[in-house]
Amino acid sequence: MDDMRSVVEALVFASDTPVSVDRLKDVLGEVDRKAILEILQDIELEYRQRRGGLCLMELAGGYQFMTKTEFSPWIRKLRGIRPVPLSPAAMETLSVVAYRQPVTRQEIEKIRGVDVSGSLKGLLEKKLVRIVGRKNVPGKPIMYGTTKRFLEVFDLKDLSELPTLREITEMEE
Amino acid sequence: MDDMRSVVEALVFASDTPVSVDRLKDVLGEVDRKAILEILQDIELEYRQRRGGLCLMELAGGYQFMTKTEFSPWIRKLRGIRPVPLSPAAMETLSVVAYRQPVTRQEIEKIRGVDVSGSLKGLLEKKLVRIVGRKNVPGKPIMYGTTKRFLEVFDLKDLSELPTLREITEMEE
Amino acid sequence: MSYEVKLDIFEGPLDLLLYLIRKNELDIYNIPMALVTEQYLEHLEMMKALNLDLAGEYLVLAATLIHIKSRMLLPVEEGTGEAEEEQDPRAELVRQLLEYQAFKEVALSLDKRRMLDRDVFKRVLPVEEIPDEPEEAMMEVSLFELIEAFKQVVERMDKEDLLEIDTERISLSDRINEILEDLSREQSLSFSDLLKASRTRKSVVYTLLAILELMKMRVVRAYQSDPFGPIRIFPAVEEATDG
Repeated sequence: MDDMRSVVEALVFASDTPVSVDRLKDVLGEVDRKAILEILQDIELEYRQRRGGLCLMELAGGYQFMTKTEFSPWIRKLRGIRPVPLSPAAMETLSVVAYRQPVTRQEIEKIRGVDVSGSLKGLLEKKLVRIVGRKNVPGKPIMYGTTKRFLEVFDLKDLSELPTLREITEMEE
Repeated sequence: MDDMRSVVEALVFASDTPVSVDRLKDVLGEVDRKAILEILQDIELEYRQRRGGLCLMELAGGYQFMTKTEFSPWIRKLRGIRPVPLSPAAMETLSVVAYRQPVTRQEIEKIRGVDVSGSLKGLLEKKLVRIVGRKNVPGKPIMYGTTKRFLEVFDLKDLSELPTLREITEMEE
Repeated sequence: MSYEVKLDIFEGPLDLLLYLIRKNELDIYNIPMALVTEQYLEHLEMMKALNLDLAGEYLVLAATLIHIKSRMLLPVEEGTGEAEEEQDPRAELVRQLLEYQAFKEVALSLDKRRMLDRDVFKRVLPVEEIPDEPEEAMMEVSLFELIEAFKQVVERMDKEDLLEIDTERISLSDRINEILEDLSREQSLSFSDLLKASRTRKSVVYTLLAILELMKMRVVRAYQSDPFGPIRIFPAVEEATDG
């Protein structure tokens, strides 16, 4: 069992995307899902308690080793990157896609009140947004949705973890 | 000091190449080389003693976390079922087939300006492209088109759902 | 006038309007149109004076504000029932503002989350660890990448080749495919509906060319019940007839 724990640790470490329990089961074979989940939780606890630079995080339907947030300034210095991955305009477009998906460009523009083609293209390039089909209305506009990478980047287990959108109360009330 | 150890661990983990002591000193600033070396040796010892899946290795003039060699068969198995992207060349050939089908190899080569027999063969093997007939011109060249698997991979109901070039160029404006 | 705010920080006309409402501590459900319209227009003037790129959407909202303001100045007609009182000319604008505001809040809260490559970092696979493509590998590709690849191919072609396979011809074959797709579902299509679905002049031309091309290829037939009646497009052959 101790050995299985090391194998799981090595497997999660060796992947550059979150590894799901199912995928680990495919690789490990005879071990059952519950045992794998216990191992993962055990590793998570160990890394949390030992106060090192790493932690095991659960996100986007899987597990992944990450650096702890408090060390981000150091790593940015090492990698030479600035902390602005997404502009406010891109964040707004991404939010509309996330909550209204599948959604067309025209629908996003109606909500944001501006042309969103630029920010939409940036999000497609960053693989945060993808084309999910066409809407069955005249002109058959393309519909967009979020990707698994979106979950990964924003530390979400799934879409249901998104913060709730404030209800719009009607004017008459 | 304990904190510095976590910073070093996070830095080594987040780097895609072995990190040298000098590089760490650049990032950390006031700490001296000897202290950094001690920290690295300390981390190395800890990972060796705890019998997990990882180890800190000294290689190519720097330090890097790696999975222990005895777990490599497992990792190869994980990688084998890992989704892989298509190469840019394959992607371009596939795009020409998708948008110009039915199309002959000669026509694809005229458009792409390079020999495409390699990428075409790869696409046939991956079952993204199939032979759809022969063109009624001298030499009767084989014509290629996309497959049902192509639709599945790109999550399309049918070919009419392919975005048009017009829709994509609109995004740039 | 003292403007301590930078003018290019607004994400659009709705954002500017929300800013004005907040700055004046106004009730979003009861916006004083005269005040807000005046300040909104002042901001536009400033933006113009500073030579900022003033997107057309700002002007559209300006026109909307002026329109709402003028409607509110109209005297309430005699005998208006309660049903009509509900028709506050501001209702649609308020709904739009609230919806936008909700998304703006959500965008801010997303931005506060622990973000990859900003707050946390994962390991970047060293080059030698990135595996070769195994034969039976699953594929992870997106439609966007496919079309970007095609765009690059087209962009690289010389002008001469472009004449042969140009973007227009691509649009034409797109339109042909769309019409065929619609026909297979609808049995027949009216000519005017087909044209109505085309929103730009260019796409009207493509639709016409596509229909002509399909008729030339004897794939579709056009029928007209009387000399000035609607024209309908039908598939030229029955689907079941084979060879």
